[in-house]
Amino acid sequence: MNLTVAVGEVDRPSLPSTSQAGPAPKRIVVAYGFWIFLLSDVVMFAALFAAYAVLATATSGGPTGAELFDQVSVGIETACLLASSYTCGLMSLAVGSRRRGATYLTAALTFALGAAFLVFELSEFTGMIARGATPQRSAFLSAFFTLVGCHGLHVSAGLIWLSVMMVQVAVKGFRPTVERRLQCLSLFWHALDIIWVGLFTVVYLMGVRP
Amino acid sequence: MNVLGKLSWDAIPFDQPIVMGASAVMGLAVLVVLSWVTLKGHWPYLWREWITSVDHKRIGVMYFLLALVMLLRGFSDAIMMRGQQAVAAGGAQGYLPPEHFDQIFSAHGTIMIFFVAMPLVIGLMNFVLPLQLGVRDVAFPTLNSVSFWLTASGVLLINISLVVGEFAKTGWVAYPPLSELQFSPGVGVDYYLWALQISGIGTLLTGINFVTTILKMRAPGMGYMRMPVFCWTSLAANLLIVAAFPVLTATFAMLLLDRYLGFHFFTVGGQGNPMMYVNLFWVWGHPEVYILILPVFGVFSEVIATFSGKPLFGYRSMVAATMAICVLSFLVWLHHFFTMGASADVNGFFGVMTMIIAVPTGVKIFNWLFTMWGGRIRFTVPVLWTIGFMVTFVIGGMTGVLMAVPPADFQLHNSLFLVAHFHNVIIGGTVFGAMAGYNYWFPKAFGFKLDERWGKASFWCWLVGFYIAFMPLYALGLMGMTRRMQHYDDLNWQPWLLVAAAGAVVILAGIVCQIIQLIVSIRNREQLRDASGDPWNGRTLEWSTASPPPAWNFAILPHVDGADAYWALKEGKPANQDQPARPRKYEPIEMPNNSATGFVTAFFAVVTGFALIWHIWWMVGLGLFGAFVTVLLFAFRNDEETEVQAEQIARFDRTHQLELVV
Amino acid sequence: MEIVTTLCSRLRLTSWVCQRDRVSVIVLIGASTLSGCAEGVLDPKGPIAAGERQILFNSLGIMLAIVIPTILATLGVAFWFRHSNTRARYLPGFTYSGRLEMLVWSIPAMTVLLVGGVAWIGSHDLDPGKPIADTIKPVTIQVVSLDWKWLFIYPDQGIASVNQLTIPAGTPVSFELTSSGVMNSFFVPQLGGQIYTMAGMTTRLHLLADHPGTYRGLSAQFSGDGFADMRFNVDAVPAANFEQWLTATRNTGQVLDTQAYAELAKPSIAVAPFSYRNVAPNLFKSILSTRLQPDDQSRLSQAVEQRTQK
Amino acid sequence: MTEIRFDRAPGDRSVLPETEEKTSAGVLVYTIGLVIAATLTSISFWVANTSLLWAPGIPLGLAVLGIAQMGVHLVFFLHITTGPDNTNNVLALAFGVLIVILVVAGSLWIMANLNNNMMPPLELMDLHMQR
Ligand code: HEA
Ligand code: HEA
Ligand code: CUA
Ligand SMILES: [Cu+2]
Repeated sequence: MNLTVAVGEVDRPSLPSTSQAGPAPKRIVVAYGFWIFLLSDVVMFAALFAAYAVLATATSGGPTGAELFDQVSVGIETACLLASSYTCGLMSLAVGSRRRGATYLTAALTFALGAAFLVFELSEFTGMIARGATPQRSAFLSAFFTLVGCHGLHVSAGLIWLSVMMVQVAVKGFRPTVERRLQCLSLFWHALDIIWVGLFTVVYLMGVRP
Repeated sequence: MNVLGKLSWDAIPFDQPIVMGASAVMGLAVLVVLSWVTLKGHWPYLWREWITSVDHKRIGVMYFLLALVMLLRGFSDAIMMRGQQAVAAGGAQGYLPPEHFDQIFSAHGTIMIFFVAMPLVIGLMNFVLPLQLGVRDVAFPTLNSVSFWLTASGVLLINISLVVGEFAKTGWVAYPPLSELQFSPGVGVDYYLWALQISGIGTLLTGINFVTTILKMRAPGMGYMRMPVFCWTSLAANLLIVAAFPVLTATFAMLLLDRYLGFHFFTVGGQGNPMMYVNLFWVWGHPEVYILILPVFGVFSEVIATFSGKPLFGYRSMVAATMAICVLSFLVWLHHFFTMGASADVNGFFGVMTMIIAVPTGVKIFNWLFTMWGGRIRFTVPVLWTIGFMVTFVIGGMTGVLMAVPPADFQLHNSLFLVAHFHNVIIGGTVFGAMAGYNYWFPKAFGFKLDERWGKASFWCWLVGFYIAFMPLYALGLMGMTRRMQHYDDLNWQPWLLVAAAGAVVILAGIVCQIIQLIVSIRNREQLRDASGDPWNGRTLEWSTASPPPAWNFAILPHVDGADAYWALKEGKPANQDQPARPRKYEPIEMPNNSATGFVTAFFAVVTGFALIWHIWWMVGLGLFGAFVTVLLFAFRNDEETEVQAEQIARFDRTHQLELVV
Repeated sequence: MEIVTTLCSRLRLTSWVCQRDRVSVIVLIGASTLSGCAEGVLDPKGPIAAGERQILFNSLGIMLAIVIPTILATLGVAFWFRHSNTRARYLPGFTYSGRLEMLVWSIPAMTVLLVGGVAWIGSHDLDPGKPIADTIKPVTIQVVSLDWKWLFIYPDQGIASVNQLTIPAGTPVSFELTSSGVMNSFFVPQLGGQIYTMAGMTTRLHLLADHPGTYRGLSAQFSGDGFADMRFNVDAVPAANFEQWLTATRNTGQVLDTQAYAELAKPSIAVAPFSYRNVAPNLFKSILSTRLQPDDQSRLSQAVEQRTQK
Repeated sequence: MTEIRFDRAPGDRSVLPETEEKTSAGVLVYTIGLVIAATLTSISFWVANTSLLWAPGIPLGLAVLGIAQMGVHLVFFLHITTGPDNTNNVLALAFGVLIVILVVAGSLWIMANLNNNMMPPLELMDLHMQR
């Protein structure tokens, strides 16, 4: 489903196939490289997911997921992240049309939503730890904190990156390097959202079922 | 709280003469080199041309050098083990106490896999890929330098462990619970983990870089089915890096959390599950062995076609086989733990999947055979390595398949038969391939060939030495001798182990020949000089440019019309070399600037790693902060590229009249 | 020369060339340069080990049938098509042949089909968890790998021994195995394949010694400093002698209760074999439960101390 | 050879970002994506907490919903299409997904099998668990 048909119907056979076109422009090379990085990151999460799934019942007599997880706070976290993905998309549109003001605004929104997500996640963690559900308590909790925490770390990294990029936009303007980095950043942010979908489905929603 | 964390004078093993002696020798060597460089005033040159270089050719050479340095370490470990097992029979304890012996085999395995074999293949790919693809550099040159320096950081950490503290005593696989804090309270496992985490990031970045390079940066006209086979096998290997290394990173991260923060992933208590580590380790581990072998499959393909004087037989089959191995390698990992107690169905399934890999591998062997058929084979040094490989590797592969039969593996697992198998495929495959590639591409890198006589001598010593050193291990395995034995009581084993030790000495002779070959070749470089840029009558694009190639590789990007582009061109226009080159239009080329980012990042990586190992928390903070600032500075620098003037390019081209107009 | 002769006599090369089975004979001759003395899998003393050897040699035979020709062809082709051989025809255009491609894929595929079949059937037939079909009721033995010795508990007889395993010859033995801490691998090459021992988990293995004799047992999975000394002898004795041994054991030694076990579990190297006259019931189960306990910090630090002190 | 065409960069909405400045069309795409994703998320949360559905089927249902939502994100936020200029991106993605499936499914299968074969029986666990 291609909603935005970009280039009009070109007579394809007259063009050399894309695989023979020679070295691709920098923009494509950079984005593609980052794409590959994201895939590797997803594989890393896959390993953590596998570990979590194996250890999900290894509670060692400690609290279980059903006892710990709070659907409301997860719902809010999810909403924040989803909305931030949307504002991030708007940001790349703003960058595409070189509108500084819109870029700053959408970036700020994205940052705020991401930060809100982190605040909720942290308060969830501290709440659990206060109840004795520390990562040291059982293999299940180790796996839980690592998997969810790793996603949280990625989000934090994304926030730092976002701030740096806004400084770069301010200092350097929309030059090709900056645009390429912004493009990668938005890829990163959307990918984090996709991972979160897996996370709340597997950890929180499946995890509360007895 | 101690400012230096766990670090104190006790960490330095003054009481162990062997360790202290070895480190003293190493320290001395380093000191001599450093002061020589300083006295001769080579620092500016080194800094400008090598340390901060982002040129893929330079980085490739540095990877190779790194591997050679680590070879010395890995080989002295091997000799020590061979010596120990040759004498520690019956009641004898040998000269290495268990604490020391255990560190040696762990360090040997770790170093050989991560810091010899990996840098060898990555170095080759670095040097060759852009040249074969007909482009000016890899996709991300600065990142490439970061990758290299992170690998070097891992190397540095692992060597520091020799003097300060200890190395892991867990084997190169570091299975928990043995590698957990409870059973390995020392810093050894931490050295292992941090060295591999840091270099692992470097390797992952290399994988990303090369995948992007191969898929997005090819000379105009070079469609996928026109890429040289080395590029295909490298693509497969790097896809494996990208897909497998993150799993290792995650697994080690979990073990680190267990060790540092008391988590319970793999511990005995808290319902941790060590089997999960074993499982995940081999999810990475099996693809890893194909990361080591696939690139050299490419080397052999290039060598055999070139020296047979014909194109590779069954190109499409080769590509299909390569990609098949790439995917299948993710379906077999359980064969490393058939004896952990899975049911017959699971064992059977993974056994059969493992064997299926023998099919594409066999296809490769047969295609090389048919490439030689009808050829005019010149028995140069690379060809000798290739034939040595074909003969040796099929034996190693066969014993691999034998262990893929679960009931047979119940007997052979963790025996010296297994040790023989993997040295058989790694030495007979990866190392032989690296040697073939080294002899094959050396003239491209330095403009003169390597001496043939010493090269052949080295080959024969290696080949014979290999068989003497490792065939006895097959026998010992069948006799029930297991691996990692510091001593043993069965005197029947000793003769075989003596033979094996002798074999290692013959290999040593091979290495010595190799070093002599290098020295002799440098001495006689004027006689060995190759001015044509194409000493072997090659087929692929790297032979169409000067040796050594200019920083920009190709003044004008070649245009490719089919597979074996350069060969076809030479066939088509035999007189070309005599004709004055067609007037060429030169355009300025954008080249990436040198960058200290890699070196500086690596510096902070070492600081952070060392601080983490010794629990020096303030230093951890400092290191991380430094690395972060480095990245920021890099992000904000303004001049990323410089233009090489058309005039300069033209001047170079005029002095090296050889680039055929492709 | 002297070395060679001594070697040969040491290896008793002849002793195993006279095997029943044809395939093995061929393979053995091929492998005779590789393998020697009759100790490990080459000299099985029970049906499991014998089955494993047979599978090993059959698979090897199947593969050698293709690997040896491949090696010879490699050398032959390389030699014949050498540059200096003017009689060899130069065929630079010989780069593809559909028929050969077909052959090249199907030869290894057929081989793998065969060996794969062997592997699949073999792993079911010789599954370590599968009881040995026999009319005699098996003896159950519980195995615990400790730092760095082996504890063998005979739950039905109520005795235990360390670094010494005595079993009745001709009776199947059903092992239940676990570990007190790190992984090990229980391995008696002449009786059959190995199986890992892991804390908090039970693995299973079934072995049978056909004839009385003493066989080497060891750990095949590296477990730390004392690993090389984790050896034990397996004495397979006639059934009558086994009863005698039981009686004798019941009359000597200590009682293995929780306290004695804690003492035994402390790391030690090269422990001479000894036995316990009585074993606390459910000891094996309580050893198994370590995994379920949340880590007790004091227990942990104690273990660390012991490991470092050693 | 007049014009050279390249693959599209991952995340790009078109090959030539400069020529296509229809921001409104872009906003529309993101908005549609947001609406669908939000709907799917809500359904997931509902499914997990309702008692109207057949319980054993719920994990499966959640998995399907999750996968669907990932697809929606890929299409609407990351602009992955089946167009010929996207082949390389999709191939890379497919390889990644394949590996993820192999690793996760393989590990779960292996670990379930191992655990099955050698975990102590349940009564024992109860015996020693300090509840
Ligand atoms: C790349 C992998 C590699 C290589 C090359 C080697 C090479 C050698 N290994 Fe290695 N070995 C391992 C990987 C490797 N090993 C691993 C993974 C283990 C398991 C560790 C564990 O138990 O945890 C092991 C274990 C191991 C043991 C322990 C066996 C036991 O457990 O009881 C022994 C015993 O002697 C041994 C011996 C040797 C010897 C004699 C060589 C030498 O014959 C070979 C000498 C090789 C070199 C010196 C390096 C190669 C040289 C080059 C690449 C030169 C390139 C030069 C130019 C181009 C100029 N090895
Ligand atoms: C370069 C590295 C490399 C390569 C290429 C291979 C290749 C193979 N390996 Fe090996 N392996 C290792 C490195 C490697 N291995 C290491 C390091 C370990 C041990 C790690 C440790 O425990 O420390 C190991 C361990 C190992 C085990 C685990 C044993 C155990 O722990 O008990 C097994 C079991 O199946 C195995 C099998 C195979 C197979 C089937 C292949 C196949 O890919 C081989 C295919 C090739 C051929 C078969 C030959 C050519 C084919 C023909 C001529 C066609 C016709 C032939 C037939 C159809 C049979 N390997
Ligand atoms: Cu091993 Cu459960
Ligand atoms: Cu493997």
